[in-house]
Amino acid sequence: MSVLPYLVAVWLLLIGIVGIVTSRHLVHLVLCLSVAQSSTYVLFLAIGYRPGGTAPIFADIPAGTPVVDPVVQALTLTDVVVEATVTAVLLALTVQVAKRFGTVDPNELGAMRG
Amino acid sequence: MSGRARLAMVALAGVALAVVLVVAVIDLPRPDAPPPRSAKLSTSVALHERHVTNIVAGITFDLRGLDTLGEELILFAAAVGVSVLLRAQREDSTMQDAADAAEQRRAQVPASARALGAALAGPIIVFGAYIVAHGQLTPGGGFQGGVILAAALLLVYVAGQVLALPTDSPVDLVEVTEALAAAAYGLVAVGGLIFASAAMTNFVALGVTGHLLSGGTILILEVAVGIEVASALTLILAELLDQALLRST
Amino acid sequence: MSVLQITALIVVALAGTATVAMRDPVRQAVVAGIFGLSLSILFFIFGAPDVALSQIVVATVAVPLMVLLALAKLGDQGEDE
Amino acid sequence: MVLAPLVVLVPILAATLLAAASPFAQRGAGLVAVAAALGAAVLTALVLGSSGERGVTWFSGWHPRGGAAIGIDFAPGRIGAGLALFVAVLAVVALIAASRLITVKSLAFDALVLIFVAAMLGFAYSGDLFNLFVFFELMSVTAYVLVGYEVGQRVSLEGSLTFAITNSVGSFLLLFGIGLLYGSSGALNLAQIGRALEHGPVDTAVVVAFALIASGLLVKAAVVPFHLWTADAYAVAPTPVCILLAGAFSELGLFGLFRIYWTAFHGVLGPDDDALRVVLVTAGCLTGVLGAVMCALQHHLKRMLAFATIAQVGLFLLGLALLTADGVAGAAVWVVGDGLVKAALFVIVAIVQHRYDRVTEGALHGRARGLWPLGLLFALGALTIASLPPTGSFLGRSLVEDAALKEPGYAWVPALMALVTALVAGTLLRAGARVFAGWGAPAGDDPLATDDDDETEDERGAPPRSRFILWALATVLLAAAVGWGVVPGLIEAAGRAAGEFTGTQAYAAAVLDGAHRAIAVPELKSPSATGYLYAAASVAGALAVAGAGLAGVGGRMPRGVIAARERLRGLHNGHPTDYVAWLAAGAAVLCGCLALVLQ
Repeated sequence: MSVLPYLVAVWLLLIGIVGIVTSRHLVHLVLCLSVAQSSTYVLFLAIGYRPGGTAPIFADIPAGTPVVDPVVQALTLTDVVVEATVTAVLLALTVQVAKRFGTVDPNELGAMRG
Repeated sequence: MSGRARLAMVALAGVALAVVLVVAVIDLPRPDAPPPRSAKLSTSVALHERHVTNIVAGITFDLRGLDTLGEELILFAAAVGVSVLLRAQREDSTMQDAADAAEQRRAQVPASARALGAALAGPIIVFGAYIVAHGQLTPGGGFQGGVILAAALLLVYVAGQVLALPTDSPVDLVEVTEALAAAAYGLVAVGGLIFASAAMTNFVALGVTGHLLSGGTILILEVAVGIEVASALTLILAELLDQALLRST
Repeated sequence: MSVLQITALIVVALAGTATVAMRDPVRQAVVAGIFGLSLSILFFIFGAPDVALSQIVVATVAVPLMVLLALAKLGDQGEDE
Repeated sequence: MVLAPLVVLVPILAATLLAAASPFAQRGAGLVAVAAALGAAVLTALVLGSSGERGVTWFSGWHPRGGAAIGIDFAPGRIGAGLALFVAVLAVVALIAASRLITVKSLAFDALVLIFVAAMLGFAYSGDLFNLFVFFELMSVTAYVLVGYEVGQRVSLEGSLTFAITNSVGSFLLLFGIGLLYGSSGALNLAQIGRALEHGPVDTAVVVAFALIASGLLVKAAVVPFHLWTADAYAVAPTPVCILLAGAFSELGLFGLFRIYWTAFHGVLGPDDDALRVVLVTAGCLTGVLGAVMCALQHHLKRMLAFATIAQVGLFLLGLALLTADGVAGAAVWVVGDGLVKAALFVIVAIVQHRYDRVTEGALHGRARGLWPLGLLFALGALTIASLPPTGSFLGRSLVEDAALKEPGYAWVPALMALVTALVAGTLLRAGARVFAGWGAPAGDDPLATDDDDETEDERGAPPRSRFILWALATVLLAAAVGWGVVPGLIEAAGRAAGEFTGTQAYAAAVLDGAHRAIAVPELKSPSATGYLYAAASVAGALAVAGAGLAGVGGRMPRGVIAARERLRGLHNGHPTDYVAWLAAGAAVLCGCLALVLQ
């Protein structure tokens, strides 16, 4: 069962990408992107997890207690913020596209092509 | 590409990727493997040499402080970017329309709701500030507290307390605050270069592990990040909100 | 691995799938919030309270607000797609 | 080494302070941005001067303990430091051009450009895998906004949105790869990863991690089939942003990939590098050929330059994919020479566009006769792309040719490169002859080309005094591109830098132990007779292509060719969903191929 977290991470990445490709609405597409990105959180935390390890906070546990890997948590924190900001920029672009060109369907984009 | 062709392609690619990725993750070390040496070192350095009890905060704001600087700048760039992307449009429609709509909206919000918003905002701000300031000790910190602060500010905004002011000045104020908070992080990094040996090195007394004023520059950075996150998110939400208000005219 | 962890993982996988499958953006925003919450519970269980707190504030405050405001902006256009 | 962190911090502080001042909108604050970029350029030059084997800086002073890193380091080496200097110089050029080209420029624009530049500089310096990702994201987010800066244009918004969606997916793949790599090696520092993997088995997790990291970075570098977003974004970005995007952004993707390869993966994948070489060289060929063909089909001048960029990226990839120090040296010289030419060409197109409000070949036909000196500059730029001796492009290309000829089985590479450059340069010459001289039949009707109503508002109607600076900029850039090829001692310096770049063990020793190890410096020769021969073939080919284009050969194609052409163009249809599907397919193929050949 110890591969389950990894499998969930792979699943979220793939289902997110499938969602993006089949999306018919830009807001839906943006949320699918965030699903795909959340796969990396699960992957990182699964890699850092140690059975029996506690959270790496020594406020109420003695020094030397086995803890889970704190480095991946710091990485995941950064990743969470990045996701929120990319979402913000994409939504702003979506709002502008919808306002100016009256479409939220990604398949109607492509004024310049070929 | 037609929808069906695209679906077929992504299905094929997905199956292939799934196989490869599953084989790859099965190869990864199992959780009973000993933790990496760098991780163990980071834990003991953060606890004993940086005097923080929340190891993640120690790593985020010191050992890997450069990542966090980058992260703050991503937030900063996104906030500036969102206002660049949305403002051009706001200038198209007259500001007066927006102000009128806001005024109208304010009138629609029942007085009791406004009072509730104002009453709730205070405690939420205190709570957010608490989370920001204790990041080096317990879970939480600048980012989490900053989002809570932004929510409180938005509550004030929606409750109609701020809309009585001229429309652009609060947004300008938030913009300036946001930029200065981002600058503060950079200045702390430069401070390390001036007052200590290397960029980002702590140059403030470390304090006693477990006390509120411990961790040296980490507390300063937590506060800078808290302000940065709160103002950046407020800015983003305010720009989107203005857009939403414009529609109702 | 405990039953709690396995359950949380399965809930996350299902909620993620539901987020993708939900085609109506307003409902999807709600489901995405639930997905985000389920992730934060998972992070708590996996010993990452800091990440869990971040995930809570992002998934329940920041992203839903942004999405709903954007959708309010898109108005009727979004509804009938 | 206190300088390297300042290189990143100076533009960051300038950007945040500019943004803080923006509500008060002081005039002349744009000069602050140029000054900050100049400051960064001077600092990068100092870093390059002092960067040798000991050029490693640890943030917060956390030096590694017992070979395990706890902090983040800047360890640019000469290649990274040189690339950073080049980026900073392009940033100065871009900001000067911006002050003349963008009339409704706000301080936010300057602030965003400075952040963008700081991110590129940090990316060139960083020696930590996750930190590379952070700078990569920072670069991307600012680039999305800068591409969409002219929100009034449909094409700008769409280009920006497509760019953002595809690159986000690319960055997830990159991050997933980083996760797998941390799982297998327990390290984030590149040197430490290299040491951890070195003696281990080539297991699937490592190979797939490499493939995912490569996919993520190749999206940025615009390599087939990850390139689809590129032309949509580059063709619509404001010209100053184009200078940075086409000159350095894509190239940084390649730099990142090969830096990661040489520091982290060479130890474990090195014994199988024949197989890896085949895969990467194939990608480079496809990119070069497809980019050149698509370039030849364009009538929109900026889109033409965007596809020219893609084609050149394919050729740089060819050089780097040889996985030898010789190839690295050649590509490094070539990237700089080519970036300077590209910048000059973008400036020239901007001058024309700004004067006549048009940007397609057909609409501009013969209109720019009055600007004939500019036409001569444009032709010189096109010929430089065809590697006219003694330009920097010629020197770089002949070094790559020599590197390819040294590898058994790659003797055909020089011919392919000559073909690609001839096609790209010939297309540019054709366009230049039509626009600046009115020669040949007018460009055929192109149903897919954007119409001329799509002119960029913000680049319209700048004050007349602006022109002198832009002309001067174009001239200086071209002179630099030509002069780059005759810089004394450049070949030796490039060889030493490349030897250092590919010296996996020496890098690890310098970063983790602070120790100095000798590196193997490749022996590079000045261009030989063969090099001149290939260059002559390229130039002749370019002239032939231009002549054929002007004579209207393109209009009388057999039906099958036309169908194939339309199919090819149809792939670049501007739908982000299609692009992501191609991206996923490309990643699957890359992962699958590498997993099969490297086991």
